[in-house]
Formats: sequence, structure tokens, C-alpha cells
Amino acid sequence: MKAKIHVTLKNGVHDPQGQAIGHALESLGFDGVGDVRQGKYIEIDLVDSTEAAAQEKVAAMCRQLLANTVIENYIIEIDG
Amino acid sequence: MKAKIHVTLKNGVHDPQGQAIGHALESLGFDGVGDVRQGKYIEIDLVDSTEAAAQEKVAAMCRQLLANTVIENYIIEIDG
Amino acid sequence: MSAMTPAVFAEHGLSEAEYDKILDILGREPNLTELGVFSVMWSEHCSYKSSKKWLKKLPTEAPWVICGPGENAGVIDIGDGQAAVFKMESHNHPSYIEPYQGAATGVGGILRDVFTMGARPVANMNVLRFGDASHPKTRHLVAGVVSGIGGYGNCVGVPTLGGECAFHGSYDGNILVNAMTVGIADADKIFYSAATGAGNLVVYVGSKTGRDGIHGATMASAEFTENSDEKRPTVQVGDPFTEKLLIEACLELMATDVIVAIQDMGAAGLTSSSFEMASKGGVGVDLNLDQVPAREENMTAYEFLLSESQERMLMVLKPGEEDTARKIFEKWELDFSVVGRLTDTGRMVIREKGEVAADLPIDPLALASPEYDRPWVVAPPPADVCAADVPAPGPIFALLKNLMGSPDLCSKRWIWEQYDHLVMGDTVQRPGGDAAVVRVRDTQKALAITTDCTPRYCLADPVMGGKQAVAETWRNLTAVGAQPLAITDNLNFGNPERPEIMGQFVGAIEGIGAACTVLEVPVVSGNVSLYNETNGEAILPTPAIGAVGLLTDYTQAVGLAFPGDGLAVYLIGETQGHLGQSLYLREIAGREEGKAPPVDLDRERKIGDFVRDEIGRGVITSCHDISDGGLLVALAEMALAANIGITITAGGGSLSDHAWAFGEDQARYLVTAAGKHFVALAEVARVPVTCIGRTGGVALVWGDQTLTLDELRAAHEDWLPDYMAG
Amino acid sequence: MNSAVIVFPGTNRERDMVLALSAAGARPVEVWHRETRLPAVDLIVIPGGFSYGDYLRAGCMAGHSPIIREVKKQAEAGVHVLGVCNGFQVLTETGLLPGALLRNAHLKFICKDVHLKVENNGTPFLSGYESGAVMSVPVAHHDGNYFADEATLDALDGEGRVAVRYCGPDGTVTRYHNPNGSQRNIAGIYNKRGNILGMMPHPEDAIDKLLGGIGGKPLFDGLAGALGPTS
Ligand SMILES: Nc1ncnc2c1ncn2[C@@H]1O[C@H](COP(=O)(O)OP(=O)(O)O)[C@@H](O)[C@H]1O
Ligand SMILES: [Mg+2]
Repeated sequence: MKAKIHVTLKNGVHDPQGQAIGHALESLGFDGVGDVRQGKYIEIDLVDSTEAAAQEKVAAMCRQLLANTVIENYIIEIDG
Repeated sequence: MKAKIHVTLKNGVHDPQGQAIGHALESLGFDGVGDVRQGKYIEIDLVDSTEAAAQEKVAAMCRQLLANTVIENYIIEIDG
Repeated sequence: MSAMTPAVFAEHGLSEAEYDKILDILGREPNLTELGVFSVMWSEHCSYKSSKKWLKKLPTEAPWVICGPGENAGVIDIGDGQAAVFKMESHNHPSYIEPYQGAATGVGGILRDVFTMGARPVANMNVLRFGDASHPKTRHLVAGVVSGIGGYGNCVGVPTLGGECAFHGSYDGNILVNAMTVGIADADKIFYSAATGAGNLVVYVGSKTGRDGIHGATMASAEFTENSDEKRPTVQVGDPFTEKLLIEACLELMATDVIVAIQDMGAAGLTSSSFEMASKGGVGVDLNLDQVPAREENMTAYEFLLSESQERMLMVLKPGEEDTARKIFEKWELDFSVVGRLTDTGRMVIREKGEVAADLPIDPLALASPEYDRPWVVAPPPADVCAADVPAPGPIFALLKNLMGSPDLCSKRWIWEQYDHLVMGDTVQRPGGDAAVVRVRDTQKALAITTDCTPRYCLADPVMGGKQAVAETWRNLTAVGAQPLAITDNLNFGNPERPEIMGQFVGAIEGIGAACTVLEVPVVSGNVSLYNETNGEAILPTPAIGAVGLLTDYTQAVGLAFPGDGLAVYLIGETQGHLGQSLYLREIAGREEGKAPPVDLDRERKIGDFVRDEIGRGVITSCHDISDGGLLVALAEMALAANIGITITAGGGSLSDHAWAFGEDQARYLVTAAGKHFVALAEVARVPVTCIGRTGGVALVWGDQTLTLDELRAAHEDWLPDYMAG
Repeated sequence: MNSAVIVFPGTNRERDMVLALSAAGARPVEVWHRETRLPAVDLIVIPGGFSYGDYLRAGCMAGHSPIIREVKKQAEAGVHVLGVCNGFQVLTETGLLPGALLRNAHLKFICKDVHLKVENNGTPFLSGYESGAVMSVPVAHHDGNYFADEATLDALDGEGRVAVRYCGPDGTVTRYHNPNGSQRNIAGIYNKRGNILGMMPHPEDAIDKLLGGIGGKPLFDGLAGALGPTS
């Protein structure tokens, strides 16, 4: 079983990296580039048998380690 | 229009961040954690009108800037 | 209809009496934006309402002080037309909530205070206090804070040269992160914040403004929640890259002659910077928020004024000079916007979308802020601890090894190896010694910098603890051969509304003031952090001191490593074996008791002046002051630094061994000296001196005890990395 | 000889580098990244720092600066190019050198003295050292973990293009002396032609006995000696 996790900055939290990427894309000549946000993408192989168990475990991982819920949101997807 | 880009390390490229996460999860008491890989997730707002145009443009962005193809793969998804 | 209910101003941290004062000043009810402005201007953080009365007692003057407290940072003369500019500031609460960003933005903020005054930052320091090592949150907080400090300082390219880090259960729910920056400027090109000249333009530069750090409590008002489904984070995210550009752009602009006044936007952002600048210069300001670069859409006046977005500055330019300034900021790809104009009305008029969002008199807000004389009591002095009642559960060297591997005394290499301490190429003495030494580029001079505080002494005896904190920094500078010049302080205490906490505060200030006077190191800047408590449990009183000294010739600096084999090692100062409040008592006997060691300031001065003179003459060739852990710990540190052992030939005489070895008597140094006449020199100067042993070999040897350097090093170096590895 | 030190937004070791080059008589001038022309120089240096904050990937945004086109042109024409730390990262990002620099294996920024073994002193860069010599210089980086695929590593080794490796004080190359996880302990590499050197450690911060030692000094003196007479 595989968990795919997206950790992104909450709305309104300053994202200097995303901003710098947007800037760089512009100076490379790409036009029509609006807001750019950068987050993390984490894949975890799991040996759990049920999707529900995996979902719950990964949510705990996110709260405890993978995301800083003061400034970040996370989305979990479990692939069977 | 929004582009969602996943940039991940190629197979065979050592991923110390993913490994460290795996280690940390174990020491937090999570069991059954296998391989962990960490990548980047980038969202770009685009003003392009067609999905094809956006796709092509973002692929160019990835080649030129967003991914280092020596070590990274990228996947692009365009949301209309 | 009036929005001003007691609940609303209470949410803004204003008391009823304070609200009445607002009504008096305005002659009407404030609108919500105005109330927000009052709330931040009159917050403890910005107004110093509990501490002001006492801060005035600190000595702040000396012939070499160019600018004392009251500006963004203190400024002292270091000769040859140059000045050192420095300050320390706390970021305790944000670092507890989000350790990486909290610590990082703390570094960013103090850097801005220093380069705002025209100085190029050349050194960062940090004072850290964490909870007990066994507390479940401690490891995570240490990791986050250290990487945040490094992440910011390393990226801006200012070396982080030292600081301190200790652990105690009183910080479990309230860590301390105090950051200090030192910069160098031309003494005749210091920039101040007083805005003058009605008609002059007010300019905003740096990053855009977002909704960062607007206090959660104020969000309760419906007006500010309608656009946000998600609770807005009060954490600010630092952008060290933009800060680096801001440093370079500001210094480039300062080299031209177009700035009237400049101020960083720190706590309370646009509000406090504009009010302070206007108040100091006695002018009014018309501000147009439509011109403020915004990162988010539909920001209200309230949000613009209270945002604590980072990496922003406000300046007043000389007439007709916008283009010069604009060009420089465009080169560095930073936002630049004319946001207002000075007036002669004495009022702050804030407009948004053509409407007046706030119209406030400046001086009453900035100057007539509340000032409290809070009740205070002095805690009864603790009973003393007598060495005979303190056990020595094992051979002295075994105890030494335990102490050297304890959280407070272990090597902090794991921390400072994560800090770039070499960038700029002027680092003479790296972290790990008594004081950092950094060369002043293109001169022979160097600055010596150190931070210190012993909170357990401050708890036992705030006056003595205050004296000791200053004396120890003074000693640290002396130990590298520098002439101490001035200090900055960061006064971290609990809730000042509790008389016993206020008593600690008052006592510490008295002690700091006394030491500053005798040791001739005025306070030129500082910061106060109160309400450091969780669930009614206050932190140990922690008045952190940052001190700066001068070496006229950096090649004369000495370090703590023994310079060679076969050298006599001398103990300077008197040893009484004071074990009260010692680390030995706490770590070995598990007791936090006793009186703080007495500090005799005149003796400090006499002994320290002798040591410094003999370093300057090249007689003393290595030096280490004796502090936490006592004599043997200091000796062990010198041996480890050199990888040279020592055979100890002295002993405590009438003192018991553990009191002699680990007592924390003040005003002491260990030195090696060149030439045969050192003892005679010391005797002539009436400075107590004893030869305690001779360097050589690869172990510490005392009578029949031996401790190899390898074994000692393992205990000393491994604790922190092992702890952090979990 | 004359040298140019490229400055990007976020570069922060240009002062150190200028000091070291000046001390060796290499007459450095700083060149802002937006310039499109370089002065006539014998050596181009891309110094350390955090160009563009190292956002996205260390060195990647700087690799697209206008001046880099000119650096490439000059390098092709045979001008010597030295990239240190962030400069090395820029050189790999632009493809002037093979491989990539990943996050340190222990994930932490690391600032400390390391020992380097001179593997190939047959270029102006390392002509100031004996072959096999060991120098002590500091590292200060977060992303110095050198990676390349096996074929590339074999080629680097086979062609003598590994310039310096992390080692112990006696020159032994072991995993224990590897500060960042770099493959084969690689600290610095040359391009095929030998006129480009990228290295993570900072020789410019080791040119003065009283400020951390002189392990890096022969690099600058050697460069000045080898490239000096031509101009
Ligand atoms: N404990 C203190 N001792 C001396 N001066 C202090 C102390 N606390 C604050 N100050 C001075 O008061 C002024 C305001 O401090 P602060 O609000 O921290 O400045 P800023 O707004 O620049 O962060 C500064 O000049 C500072 O040096
Ligand atoms: Mg300030």
C-alpha cells in the first residue's frame, strides 16, 4: 500500500520560494504566470492491510511530523 | 488554469530527506513503514486559454528550471 | 452603532483604564482600526509599560557611547572613525509555536535593527534556553530553532559566532530564543529614525505586506473573519534571500546622501515604525495604504497597519531624491513605493480607497503610553549550602566526566557546526571559546563578542545574578584580551503582574546597573520579554547579557587552548569552594539550592584588568575564565581545546576536593604565561595567583587519578549529538 | 593576472573571495550578474553564497542569469573558471560540470574544517600543491552531497577529473571523513578540458594563519603563478 501526501502552505502564509520561482519563470520569458506556490510531496510505502487503517496512521504521521499544522495543510491519498 | 507539478528524484538517486523521514517515523513508533521518498509539489496559476498550450509551456518550464533532469523526473497535470 | 464593547478592547489587550485614556486622548470613540493601533502601540512589547520605570535606572553613558537606548540599536565608538552597532532581541513565543520560522524571523528582525542604522552586520549571536532534556518537546524545539537560526543567518551571509544554550524544566512550555547582531559603520554615517521636514516623502521598501502575524485575538471581530474560512496563522515566514537584498540595497543607498530617517518594520509593523519615526521627529504623517505593496487581496486598513510581514523598511527621503533611491531598489529587485508624506499637523492620517481609515494624534500615542509602577517583593534569600553537607559520590575525575557530559556543560558543537561561522572571512576566534573574535575588515582591530546569563543565580538572588551576568560577559571579553566597551541586554521574565516576578526584575536591573557602573560597560540597547510563563509557572529569571569589546590588534587575541607542552598553568583569583547553586550541586547531587556565589565587582575589575594587560603585553599566552562547573571543568576545556593533557599539582588545601574542584567562585581565570616572572608580576599587582599544574601528555592526572582526553572528549562531545539522534 | 568574481543576488562569499584573490595578486573585479560582457580576465570565479536564496534548488536560478551565457562562452574559449560551493552548484546546474549536488546526507548545514586530498594537481588550479598533498580548508554548505551516475563517476575517475576528495589528516579516504555523503568522497571535479574546477570547500577562507590556517593559499598562489604571465 502506498500513501501519497501533499503538504502545502496554508492560504495567506508567505511563500518566498514560490514567489522566487514565479519571478524566475518570468525572467526566463514565460508569460501569463500568476501565483506560484511550492509544497512538499511525500510517498510512503506501507504494509498495512486496510485502507482505513493506513489513512488513520498517515494522518497521525502528518500531524506529528510531516506537516507543521500551524502553517501547513496536508492531503492524504492511499493507493491500494 | 492551474498547473500541478510533481518533481521527484529518479530511481537510484539517494534520497536523504525521504530516508530521514522514514527514520523519524520509526522512532515516533510508527510501524510497517517501508520506503519513503520526498519530492516537490509546485502549483502555478496560468492565464493560458487551452490545456494543450499550458501543457507545453509547463513542460518547457520543467525542463528549463523546475526540475534538474540529471536527478529528477516531473509529472504535469493541468486543471482547467 | 458603536463596536466598542469591553470585550472588544479586552481582546485587544487593553484594560478599561487604558480604554478610558484613549477616549480622553481622542475625545471620541476610536474606530476598530484606531483601536488596533492603540493596542499594539500600548502593548507591553512596544510600550515597555511595566519596565520603563526601571530601565531608566540603567547606566547608559560613557565617552565612547555614540547612541544609547532609544534607537533601533546601540552605537559605540571603536576608533578610526568607526562604530560598532548592536542589539539583542527576543523571539520566544513565536519560536515555541513554530521553532524554525520563529527563530529565523528573530534573526531577521535583529539584523534589520542593526543595518537600519547604517551598519553592515558582521556577527550574529544567540542565547537559547530549552526545557528539560527529557521533556517530549525539547528535542524537536532544539532541532527547529537551531536550523532556523542557521537557515536565516547562513543565507544572508552573516557569520553566527556564538551564544549559549542551556536546559531547565522551567522552560518546558516557554523556551527562550534571543538573537543578537553586531554591525560596523562609519561613526559619522549613523542613520536615525527621527522623521523631519514637512513635505518629505515617506517610502516603503522590501517585501510586500501580507496578513502575517496579525494577532489571533483580534480575529474575533466579524469584520476580519468574513473572507477567511481558515484561521489565519499568526506565524511569520522569513525570507532571508530578500533580507540579504535589503541589506545590500540599504547600504548602497546609505552611501548616497538622500535619507532623512529610516526605520525597520518590526513588531507592530507599519504602525509602530511610522508612529515612532513621526514622534521622534515631531512631525505628522499622511499615509496612503493604497500605495502599500500588498501580497494578498482585499486587505483592510486594520490588517495593513498591524501586519508583521518581514523584511520591510520605512524611510523618509530628502526632497527630489526618490529616483536615486528607486533605482537602487529596482536593481536589487525589491518593492519600492511612496506611501506618504510628512506634515506639520502632528497627526497620523491614514487613508484607504479615498477614505480616512484612522486619524490619530501622534505624541499622545507614542509618548503618553501607560507606565506602571507594579508592586514588587523581594523573595527571602535561600539558606546557604555547606560543602560538608554535599556528597562526593565517587572519585573527582569520574564526577568531572559526568559534569562534562551533562546537558549544560557538554560541547555545543552540534549547534554551531550548523551555523556558518566563517563567511566574510574575518573570523579570528570561532565558537567554542570565551568570546568570539571578528576582525574589522581592512584594519588590525577586532571586536570580541559574548553572551551570558546564569538564571539559577538570578532566581536565588536577582541582584547578585544580575551582577554576575554582566561580570561574566566582561570576564569572557577580558579572557580573549579585549577591552569590554558596552552591553546590550534581553530581560526575559515571567508575569510582571505578580509581585515576586516584578521583584526579580527590579533586583536584576539593580545588579546589572551596579556591575555596568563598576566595570564601565554601559547598556546601549536591549529588549524586555515578559509573561514568559505557562500555567502560572514562570521561567527562571533570565536577564541575558550580550557584550562587545575591542582588540586594537587582532593578532594579540588569545584562546583557551594550552599553547604547548610543559607549561605551568596558573589559577588567578581566590577559591572558596562555593557550591550553592552550582552545576555540581544540581547535576551530581540533584539539588537546586543555596545562595548564588558572591560577586565582588571591585575584585572582578582588578583581576580582569591585570589579565587583560598581561595578554596585551604577550605575557599571558592562553586564558579561560572559570564559570559554570568550576575550576576543573575550565581546566578540562583548555586541555580538550589543545588536545594536551595536564598534571595537576595543587589541591584544595583546607577545602574539600569537590568544593575546590567544582565550586563556582567568581573573578577567576586559568592562564598559561610566557617567561619566568609571572608569579612575581601577579604579586606586584596584588592579584592572587597559584600554579596548579603543568601541561603535557594526553590525560588529566591528579594524584592517583587519570582521565584520558579521549575518554573526556567522548563524554563531552557525544551528549548532544546522541541526544538529538533520539 | 586579472580575475572576475561573479555576484548574483544572494551571493555572500564574494568578499572572502576578493580578499583571497587580491592577496595572491589576481586583481579581482566584481561583476554583477545582469552584465552581459566580462572584462578580459584569466580567471572567472563563481563564489559561494545562496544565489536567489537557493530556492527551488541550490544554484538553479543563477544558472539562468545573463552573465552565465558569457561565462560559458569564455570557458569554451579556454578561460579558467573556478566555482566554489554555490559556484560549484551553479556549474552543475548549467551543465558545465557533470552531476548534481544534493542535500547533505545528514540533512544539516555543516560548517567545519575538513581535509582534502589533491588527486590531480596537473591544472593551474591545484598546481600549488604536490600530488597527493592533504590540505585543511573549511566547508560551509547544506547541499554538498555530490551525485552522478556510476558511468559518470567512472569516467571522472578514469580521466583524472576528480580534483579533490574528502580524507583524513593523513590522506586516507574513508566514509568516516565524508562530511556530506558525496559519492566516492568527491569534493571537487574538473571538466574534460581541465579549465573548469568546481569544489564545495572554501579555500578562500583558509589563507591566513590567524584566521583559520593557510590550507587554501596555495590554490590562489598556484593560479596566480600559472595564469599570471599570460596577461
Ligand atoms: N532592557 C533594556 N535595556 C536597555 N534598553 C532597552 C531595553 N529594552 C529595550 N531597550 C531599548 O528600547 C528601544 C525599543 O526597543 P524595541 O522595542 O525592542 O526596539 P525595536 O522596535 O527596534 O525592536 C530600543 O532602543 C532598545 O534598545
Ligand atoms: Mg527596530
